[in-house]
Amino acid sequence: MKAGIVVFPGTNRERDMAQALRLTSGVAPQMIWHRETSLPSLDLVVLPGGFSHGDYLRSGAMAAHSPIMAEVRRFAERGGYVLGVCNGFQILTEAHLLPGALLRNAGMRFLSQDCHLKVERDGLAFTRRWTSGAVFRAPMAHGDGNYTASEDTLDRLEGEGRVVFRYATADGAVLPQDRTCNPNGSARAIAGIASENGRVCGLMPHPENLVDPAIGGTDGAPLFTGLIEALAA
Amino acid sequence: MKVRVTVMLKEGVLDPQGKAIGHALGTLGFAELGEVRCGKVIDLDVPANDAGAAVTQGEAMARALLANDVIEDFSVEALS
Amino acid sequence: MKVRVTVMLKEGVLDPQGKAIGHALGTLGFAELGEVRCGKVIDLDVPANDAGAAVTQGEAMARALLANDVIEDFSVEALS
Amino acid sequence: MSNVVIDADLAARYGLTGDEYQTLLGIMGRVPTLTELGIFSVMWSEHCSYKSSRVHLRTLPTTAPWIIHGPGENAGVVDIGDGMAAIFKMESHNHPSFIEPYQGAATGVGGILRDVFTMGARPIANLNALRFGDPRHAGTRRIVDGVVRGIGGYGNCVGVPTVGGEVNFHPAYDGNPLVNAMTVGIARQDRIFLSAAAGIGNPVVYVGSKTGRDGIHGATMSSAGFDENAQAKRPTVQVGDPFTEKLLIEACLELMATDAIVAIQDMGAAGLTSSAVEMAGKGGVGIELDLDAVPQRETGMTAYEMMLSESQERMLMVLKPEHTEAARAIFEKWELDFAVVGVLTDTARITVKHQGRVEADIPLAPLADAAPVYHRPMALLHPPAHLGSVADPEGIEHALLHLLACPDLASRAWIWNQYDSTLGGQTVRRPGTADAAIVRVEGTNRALALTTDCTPRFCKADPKVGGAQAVAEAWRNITATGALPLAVTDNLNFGNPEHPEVMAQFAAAIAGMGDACRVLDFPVVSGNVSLYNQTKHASGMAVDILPTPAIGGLGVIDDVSKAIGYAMPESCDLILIGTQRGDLGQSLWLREIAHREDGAPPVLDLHAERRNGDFVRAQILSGHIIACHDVSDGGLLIAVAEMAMAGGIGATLLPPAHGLSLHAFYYAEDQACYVAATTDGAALIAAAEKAHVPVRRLGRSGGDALKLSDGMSVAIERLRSVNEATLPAMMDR
Ligand SMILES: Nc1ncnc2c1ncn2[C@@H]1O[C@H](COP(=O)(O)OP(=O)(O)O)[C@@H](O)[C@H]1O
Ligand SMILES: [Mg+2]
Repeated sequence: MKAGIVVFPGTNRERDMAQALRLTSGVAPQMIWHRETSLPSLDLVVLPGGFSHGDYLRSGAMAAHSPIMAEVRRFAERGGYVLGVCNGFQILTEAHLLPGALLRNAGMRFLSQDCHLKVERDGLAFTRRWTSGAVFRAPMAHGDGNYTASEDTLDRLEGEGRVVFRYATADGAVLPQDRTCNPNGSARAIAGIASENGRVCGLMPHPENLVDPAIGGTDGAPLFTGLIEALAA
Repeated sequence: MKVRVTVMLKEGVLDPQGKAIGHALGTLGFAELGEVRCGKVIDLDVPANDAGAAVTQGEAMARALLANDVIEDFSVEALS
Repeated sequence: MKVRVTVMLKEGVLDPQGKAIGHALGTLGFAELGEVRCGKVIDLDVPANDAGAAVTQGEAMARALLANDVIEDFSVEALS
Repeated sequence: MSNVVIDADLAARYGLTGDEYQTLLGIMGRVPTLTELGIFSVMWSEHCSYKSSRVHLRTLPTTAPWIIHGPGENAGVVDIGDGMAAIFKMESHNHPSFIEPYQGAATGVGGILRDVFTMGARPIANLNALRFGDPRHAGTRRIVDGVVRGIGGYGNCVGVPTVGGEVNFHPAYDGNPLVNAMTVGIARQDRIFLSAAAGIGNPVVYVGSKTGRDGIHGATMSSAGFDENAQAKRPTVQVGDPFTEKLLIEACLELMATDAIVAIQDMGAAGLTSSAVEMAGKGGVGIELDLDAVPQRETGMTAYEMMLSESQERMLMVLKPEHTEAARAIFEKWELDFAVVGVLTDTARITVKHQGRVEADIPLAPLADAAPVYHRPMALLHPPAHLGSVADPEGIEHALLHLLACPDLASRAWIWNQYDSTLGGQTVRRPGTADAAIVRVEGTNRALALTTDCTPRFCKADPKVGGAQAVAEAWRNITATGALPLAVTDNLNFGNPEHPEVMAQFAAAIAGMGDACRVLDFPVVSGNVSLYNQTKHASGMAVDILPTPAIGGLGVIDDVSKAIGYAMPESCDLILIGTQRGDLGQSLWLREIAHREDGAPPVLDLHAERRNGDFVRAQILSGHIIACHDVSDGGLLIAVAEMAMAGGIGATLLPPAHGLSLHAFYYAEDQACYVAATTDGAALIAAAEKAHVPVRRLGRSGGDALKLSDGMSVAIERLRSVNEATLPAMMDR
């Protein structure tokens, strides 16, 4: 699998993502500077976490206008796989590659803690290693992770099976009103969604930070091993 | 020419910041506040000769970057 | 009554947001922008009968919470 | 400002004494310009010259075979094996954090990061040692909120994980919180960059953010009367820009991979002045600056303002001339300012030009050599005697719940949950899981163990013991993970050094630190002194803070898989290593339960510390100890409770043996003690006896409650709920 990681000024989890991809696939991804105007030949484009342009104005807003994003859009339109994590998810929404927006966390504080994610939609390249209803642990680290969209959009996402991950308790209960279970207050406890064709996926928590038994565990690894499998096929 | 772009969350979009501010003002003893909404202002010095042209430029910038039309509305006014 | 409190960084205080926004607008092709300054607005619905009283309340809230007088200035206006 | 009369009176308003001004006149041979006066006043300020502290600091041990650079560089450099070095330092931002907690703390983090990456290291971890006022005091909540947000806001954005720290509350900090930030970075030993300038004719280059009128020496304020425009030029609070700092880190590291840099130094306190003076002074060369070339954010800045501005996110470098354009290209790629602002000369002077005029022309050697050094008078200290026995007014269970909820022992999760601790993908042990944070060195199997420690109540009672104890606790915390302690950085926070009592505390604390560092082979490689920390009361009375020599410790573990934490494992023997004396003097129990703050701090036997710790570390590395927690704040029972809460597994403890009352046994803060969990208690006890290490069987882990021989049984959930409620209740009500 040939993966590329887009680096914007202020991106800071590109090394984490590279490490996760390297560990799970055995191949180091390429780093792609945001001012590039073409993408190399790739199977997967990743927009990693961080504070692109300081997240000043709105998280991800300025990055969504970087030259490379026109290419990422074209790549997605041709059916390419795109994964956006944390700031990457914010950038995908700002670029309208995914619907909705990420507001300030409901409690107004940055949240750095483990959360549990329930897999709502299996069978995607991103989730093929799980079955629907599976729960896994992932660290979250963000100030603006409060997913919002119009009721229509939310209904459509649910109807089309595009809600990929939800915040949940360790045993899989989804309690949108409960701050210990849905810490940032996201609408319908949504943590991650996908595009219509299921090939563009964004989520707030960081599965890439849980892929190494020496660093806290491997709960996040299935996302990457699944992708590698899917893209090799 | 100076213009001010004001960006507010759309009506109906939950405003966590406004809510937190309302709560904090309540604990400080400011009672009976209605809804509190929080937004941004961006003051820009644009290369225009008259207020109309300046506002048009401000609007273009708001559409291009300063506001996210999924969740936000904006207004632009010429300053001084 | 509705009031709007506008809070801006004092002159001379570094405005990293404004700086980054100006830079981003430049790369989007909006040239020759002067300094860009970014601030916040808070719209409040206060229990007052006239504009004067509403503004006075807004000022009290700005002083108590909404503005940080070490680095920020504020202004208050009655809305509609 | 041309009509300003420069004389001893004005100099006094700039913080120079009459004698210091006379020395200045002697060096200059004429009346200085305003810019020159400003340069002298900042270079000879306490902050830059260490004039009150220097004679004492000199006594600290700073060398060991594994120390590559000790104090004197921007940060300390330690050999961690395989050609790699750890570079680290701690620095205070106390006064700015009182005025503007968010920005004060944020810029503190930014400043210490620059000290570390200026030497060529990629920052891999931040820690913070915080002291706040009484939680009931009106201003405390605002300060805690702003400081924690500021540290998180800067560190999270700049991309460095915040992995540890410490927090205390005490009324002595009501008007003067302490915000000490520590950064640790990693570099290759053959790519370490120093600050001594060299090469006459080499360009002096300014990079980073533009210069504004930020934080210009407070002296301008106190002497503002002479200028009718003073109001407009009032020094402004520094605002941190972590985004720009992130770019600066990446650009500097990219440039450092080439051969372009001769010397580099961050612009910290006293900005351009101190970086230029120190770089040239250390290299024994002259330097000429052309201020017209300095990137400026504001119009109409004077030479004085530019030389003294403390705008953040800036660096000064000396480059090899043939690399200048390649260097410029790197900084332009990262969208940062880059300007050649001067040149190295053979004059041994600093010459500052602005708009065609020479604004300053000072010989460098006398500026450094004649900097004042004070042997300030010291009072005789009278450390209190050890307490005798103290009656227990409340019983063990009540005290346990009370202590776990008290602000000094309550869970810090509310704080660390606002700090990104997993960023970087190398954090093996996060806050609240081990006595030291464990961060792997990327691409290796090796990890660093990091901690900050100080117990101000001990330091107040007996500064010498307190200074030694802070070092010992840092050493112990690293040891309790299995790592080998290598070196410390310090942040010496004290009151007004003109008070003989404070000066005596300072000297005694350093003496104690030095003793501990020597016995534990744990030298000081970097540090920072912050004096004049006082809470000013409305009455006008100023009360000095508790003496607070915060210690930042660094250790290394060669095989990261062997590092352990303190989460209680299931079905283990719990063994106490170390001697339980039961002296409650200055303990948290005494303060919180008996409402007394007296007696001597616990006995500190450094040789026992060393022996016990070396034993514990060996047993961890050989796999015999699988979880370990040192006994510190709150005493033995609190240590066991913290293990139980972290692991979600309870324990049943045996009665104390040797005639100690229950509360003395459980709540004395005895030093050199560890609670170790092992699957084979008998073997561990035998090994300890063989090594002449005091040891006793404490009990067994298991179940979901903490149970004592007197029948007490408290569910872990209960412990957790009282422990975790305090900070959220205080802060998010
Ligand atoms: N300001 C802080 N920032 C981050 N972590 C902190 C802070 N204060 C305390 N911690 C973490 O909380 C835990 C408990 O702190 P403390 O009780 O001081 O530890 P110890 O007594 O073992 O030295 C440690 O993991 C420490 O790193
Ligand atoms: Mg400890």
